Amino acid sequence: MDEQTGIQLLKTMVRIRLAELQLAIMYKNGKVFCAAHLYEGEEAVAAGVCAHLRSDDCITSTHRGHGHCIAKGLPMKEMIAEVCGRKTGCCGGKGGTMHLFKPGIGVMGTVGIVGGGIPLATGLGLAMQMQKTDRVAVSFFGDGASNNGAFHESINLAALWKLPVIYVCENNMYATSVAVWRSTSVPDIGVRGAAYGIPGITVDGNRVDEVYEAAAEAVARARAGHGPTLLECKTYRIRGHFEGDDSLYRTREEVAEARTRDPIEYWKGKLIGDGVIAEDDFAAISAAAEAEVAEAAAFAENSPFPEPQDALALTNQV
Amino acid sequence: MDEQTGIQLLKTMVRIRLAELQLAIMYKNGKVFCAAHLYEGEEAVAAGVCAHLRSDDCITSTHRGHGHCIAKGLPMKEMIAEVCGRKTGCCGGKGGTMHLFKPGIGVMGTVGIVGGGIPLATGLGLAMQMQKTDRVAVSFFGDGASNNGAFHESINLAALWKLPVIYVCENNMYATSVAVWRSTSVPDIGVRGAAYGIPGITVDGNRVDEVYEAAAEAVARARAGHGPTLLECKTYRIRGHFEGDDSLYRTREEVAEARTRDPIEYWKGKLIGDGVIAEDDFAAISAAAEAEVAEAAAFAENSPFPEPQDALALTNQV
Amino acid sequence: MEALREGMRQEMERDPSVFVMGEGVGPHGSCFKQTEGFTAQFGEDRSRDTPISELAIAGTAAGAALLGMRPIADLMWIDFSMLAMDQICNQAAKLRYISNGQVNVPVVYRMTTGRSKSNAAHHSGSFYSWYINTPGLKVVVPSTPYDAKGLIVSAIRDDGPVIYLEHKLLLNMRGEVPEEAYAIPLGVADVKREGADLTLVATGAMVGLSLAAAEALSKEGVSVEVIDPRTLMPYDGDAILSSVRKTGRLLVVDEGYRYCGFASELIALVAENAFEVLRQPPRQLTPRHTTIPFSPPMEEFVFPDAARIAGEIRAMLGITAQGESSNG
Amino acid sequence: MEALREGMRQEMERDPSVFVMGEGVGPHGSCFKQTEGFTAQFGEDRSRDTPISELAIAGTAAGAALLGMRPIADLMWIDFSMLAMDQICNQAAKLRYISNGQVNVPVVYRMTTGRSKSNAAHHSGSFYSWYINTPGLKVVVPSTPYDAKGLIVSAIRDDGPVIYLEHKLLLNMRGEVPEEAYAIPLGVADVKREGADLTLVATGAMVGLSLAAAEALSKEGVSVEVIDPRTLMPYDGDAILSSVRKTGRLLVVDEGYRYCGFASELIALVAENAFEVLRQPPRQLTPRHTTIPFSPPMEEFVFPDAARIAGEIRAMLGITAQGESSNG
Ligand SMILES: Cc1ncc(C[n+]2csc(CCOP(=O)(O)OP(=O)(O)O)c2C)c(N)n1
Ligand SMILES: Cc1ncc(C[n+]2csc(CCOP(=O)(O)OP(=O)(O)O)c2C)c(N)n1
Ligand SMILES: [Mg+2]
Ligand SMILES: [Mg+2]
Repeated sequence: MDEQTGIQLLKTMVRIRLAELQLAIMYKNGKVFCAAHLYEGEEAVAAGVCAHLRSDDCITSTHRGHGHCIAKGLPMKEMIAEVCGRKTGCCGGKGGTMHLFKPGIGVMGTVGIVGGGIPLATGLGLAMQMQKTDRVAVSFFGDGASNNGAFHESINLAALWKLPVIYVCENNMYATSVAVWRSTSVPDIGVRGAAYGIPGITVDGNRVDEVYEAAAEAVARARAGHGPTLLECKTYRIRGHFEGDDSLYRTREEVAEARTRDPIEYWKGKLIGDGVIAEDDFAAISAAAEAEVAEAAAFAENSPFPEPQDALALTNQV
Repeated sequence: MDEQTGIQLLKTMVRIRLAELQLAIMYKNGKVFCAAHLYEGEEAVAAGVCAHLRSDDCITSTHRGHGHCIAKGLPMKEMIAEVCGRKTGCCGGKGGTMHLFKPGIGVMGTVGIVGGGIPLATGLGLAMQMQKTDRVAVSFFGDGASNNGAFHESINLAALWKLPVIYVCENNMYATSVAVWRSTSVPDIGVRGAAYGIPGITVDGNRVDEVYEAAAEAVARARAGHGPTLLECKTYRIRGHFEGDDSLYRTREEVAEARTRDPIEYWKGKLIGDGVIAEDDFAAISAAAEAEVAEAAAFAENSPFPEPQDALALTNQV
Repeated sequence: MEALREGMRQEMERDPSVFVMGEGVGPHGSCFKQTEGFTAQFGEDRSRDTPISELAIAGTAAGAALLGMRPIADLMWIDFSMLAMDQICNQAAKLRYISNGQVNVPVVYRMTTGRSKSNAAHHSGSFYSWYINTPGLKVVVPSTPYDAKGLIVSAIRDDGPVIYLEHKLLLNMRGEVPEEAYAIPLGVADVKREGADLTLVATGAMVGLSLAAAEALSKEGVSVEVIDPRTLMPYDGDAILSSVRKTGRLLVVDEGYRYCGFASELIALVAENAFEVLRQPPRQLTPRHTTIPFSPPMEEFVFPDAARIAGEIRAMLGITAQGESSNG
Repeated sequence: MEALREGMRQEMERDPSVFVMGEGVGPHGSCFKQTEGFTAQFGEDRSRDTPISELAIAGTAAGAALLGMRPIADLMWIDFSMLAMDQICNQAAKLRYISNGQVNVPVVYRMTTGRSKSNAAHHSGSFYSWYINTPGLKVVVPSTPYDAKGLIVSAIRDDGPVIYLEHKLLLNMRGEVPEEAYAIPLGVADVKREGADLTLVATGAMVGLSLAAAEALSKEGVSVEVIDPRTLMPYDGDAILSSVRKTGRLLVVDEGYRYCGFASELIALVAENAFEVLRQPPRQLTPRHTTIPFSPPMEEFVFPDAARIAGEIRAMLGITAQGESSNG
């Protein structure tokens, strides 16, 4: 990975982090009024994978999808406005935090149903293949989703048809209050690739360089027509399942320990250690991101809500 | 395996075979008037597995379930009468060929929905475990079913909870007209056990001794509380998917070749070669089975149909 | 069924983004040969066998539709589509709306519906009311070969998800079908027989039985109008209401169950919107409310037939005391 | 919700075969704390966290029920139950019938239903009409804490599968609840308010809104009878019909969609069976027929509220010209 890429990854992670922290504040002050599932501590996954994607590549994502969308290029204003239910949001307020779309840049939807985006991404890959392009599709989903039938059926299909899809399992150790060992019969979800005859790889999802390298290979494989890859990124869900979740099902110590493995700290340390950036550069990156977030939040807050009757546009029938 | 067991296995296979051939005739002459999915050539699986089961152990089965039911002890009369829609059938004519029940001896249902019996068997195992028994549950299903979400979700759950369930995948090379390589991304479905951290074993399902030995271990494991096993038995669907299926999607040569690996011929040859039985004994076994089948068929044909209004019994409401 | 096949074939010839996928649709040409010859003509790429993975079939088809493909996904029996409800009703149906119109979802979900002969509990479903209930879906069920072809063409050309139901008892029906492609607009009912005394709305296999009953009654001097909505969502309420305004009487015969079914829906429609013209209570005839039994005598008892339909009409018109009572 | 919890707890104390399973029902005590403390009291064996495997949860629960356990399976949101339809509607619902009564299936499927605040397209479902449509299932939805407890007790004791719906907006409702266990029989409606001019049938969260509307209208001299069926299948048709025989007018307010929904069902019931006593067309008020939007102004617009209910009643009674038009 070259230096510019390294810096870019850091920027993406910082932008995601600050956007999420902003949404946490807006949740507290009531500007965000819905269950919000934040991505703090998992930024390396979105950043490391999406760094390989062109704007005509596509992703599907989850209830915890803000980070993926930002990494894929969704303008922060449109995202925050949507989460705030404004007319200027990327779905005009119809979707909300769990339903973000921007097809022009390949954001083909975050999905509120766990596992629901996996078959859709498989279909995107099918279209890409049938249309004889070298585009790829990425499905982001959690450890919890890997126990759903949608995972099994989709990956089997993609493996059979050698579809250009990368299945990225973000194992953040929890599915709501349920620890991964309570729901998942294997310690490494990556081993499940073998059940479909495809590569199944497990990496440290808090190390963006590991994610980046593994994703490079998976994306190249897919573009070359060699089929799908299952990529498990082990990370940790720092915040509660949603804002307001009391997290009583785990200890403070466990969370504190996980914080010591912060992906941004890690990568910042690495880049500084390698002499790629200086502390100052990091401060500048943070400041730029902060400004972007502030602007986006202000844009959202100053945007109008939709009209009630807008609900009836696009009902498509009757 | 002792000699008696060997003979018992042969008897069971012959009984299944002759019952199925009888149903094929009854299909031709209109006594069986529904889509009938016959089990010819796969008898070693049912026989080898069920030989380890007590009558308080339970099975769930599939659309191709006659063989499993016979092996589990369902009286042939009650089975054939049910397939012929008679009041004397094991479900009084309400179920039919794809819905056979006899809970008293552990036949907890053949299921018309592919994969549908897998979660149910998992639940049977859960009850057995919670009730602190050493009973076990067996789910029979096909290669096709192994690509359904029900398979994945159920086995993951059983593995997590160490349920006493044996998942028996009958890989007969086809799911309707679809060859297994067109639907299943791995050559050996047994490898999928590793996706759940449980033993996954592949055996020659036309060799009843192999099935028997593998099932012995799986059942013992389950009874001892060590959890589930995935057991793939490779066999071949000699007949069409259902009676009347033209089988144009495969060559006659392929079927002829498969017939040379007939499980009954194999086991008969083995027992004779080992001096356990003589040709005469086999003739006697066949004759007994033939008599049983003839009696069962006559019973079925002489049994009354249900009354129309019987349809309304057990609707349970309104 | 040949009409359906021809409709699909012509659309596939016209538009390279149209393709079929499902269990056995490939070389074998589907369970009821609906896609026979497609692999030879269009290749395996556009005629795809799938695993028995209904959820993934439905979702993959929807996903491909998002990028401009026009998949026809065969789920075989409607019964099996229960495994795909999430991808059909939570995803495909909603994507256009929640994305604020940024995507279309031009997918057709084909499935057989209805009873056949002793198909029993897992192969006799008619629960299309679930699809009717779901905003974002269209639902069609043809009752003639002519309609089968015209409706599949419209379903394929539609930019939203369409549930296309094939009644198993009608797959071998014969009838006049033009050779060229033609589209029957979705949402338009067809008056299969004109009449003055009673409006009989029937769907799928019930249309033929209803026409037979109407024919029998015509000999008793009763004039029954038989309407086939063809599209069950969005259905042609105007056509039904104006017929009832003419006849003053409504009977709905449908193979879905009564409770929250399509027959109840139409009765509610008429009760709410044409109450004052009704000369007597509207009625429905639907299967008795039970899981479908296997054995013929019980199965026959559960489903409406031409005699029961005729009996119901006689009872409504007070023609004879014999009229059987409705189910329920 | 404490009432529900207490009902479950008392049944678990009474009968060792009762247990709960679902995503997060274990140590955490469920999404809305419905099973808080159960792990401590009953152990992890009887209070089981599960993976996100709705199909397997539903099927495993049904399978365990076949051997005499009485599982309460929590599917969280009704929306997620779309993934479990096959095991609920094809298996659990049918097992008793197809086995000719050789097995019972005493399982309760709990799930939240209805809107909350900006839960959007995948978390606002009310498609219980699908369950009502399915022979072999019972469906209950309480509207008060008293009913919540009495109905869960009956649901647990019932020998067939019961869908127990919890409305998200009612989870924090307070009300009188006896401490001891009591069972409200399934299939019995409750007259929540007596009245003479109009029968208003309402379900779930619509009951409270309807009572508010009735209260407002009582000041305008209108006497509205509010009936809560509580059990939606089998529903108490007699109670509804006798109320309509008294008032001559029917309005149904339900949170399910209109088309093939429960409101249409009741209108059909009354149109078919009490036509002659109806003084005017029956009416329904249901959500506008669209995927549920996220943003508050749109979401509010989609759902009935007390003002719209009152407006509908006024319009029916011709009290003022202001009456808003119904959805659709
Ligand atoms: C099919 C389905 N079941 C349950 C839920 C409720 N739910 C929302 S998020 C979640 C946990 C998801 O866990 P995971 O896949 O690991 O993603 P994470 O939240 O950890 O990012 C659950 C159970 C849902 N939305 N969809
Ligand atoms: C969920 C579902 N999908 C499709 C079908 C139609 N169907 C019946 S049997 C069958 C093939 C099953 O193949 P397999 O599991 O290998 O069993 P086999 O018939 O080979 O014994 C199919 C597709 C069904 N019954 N259920
Ligand atoms: Mg997780
Ligand atoms: Mg097979």
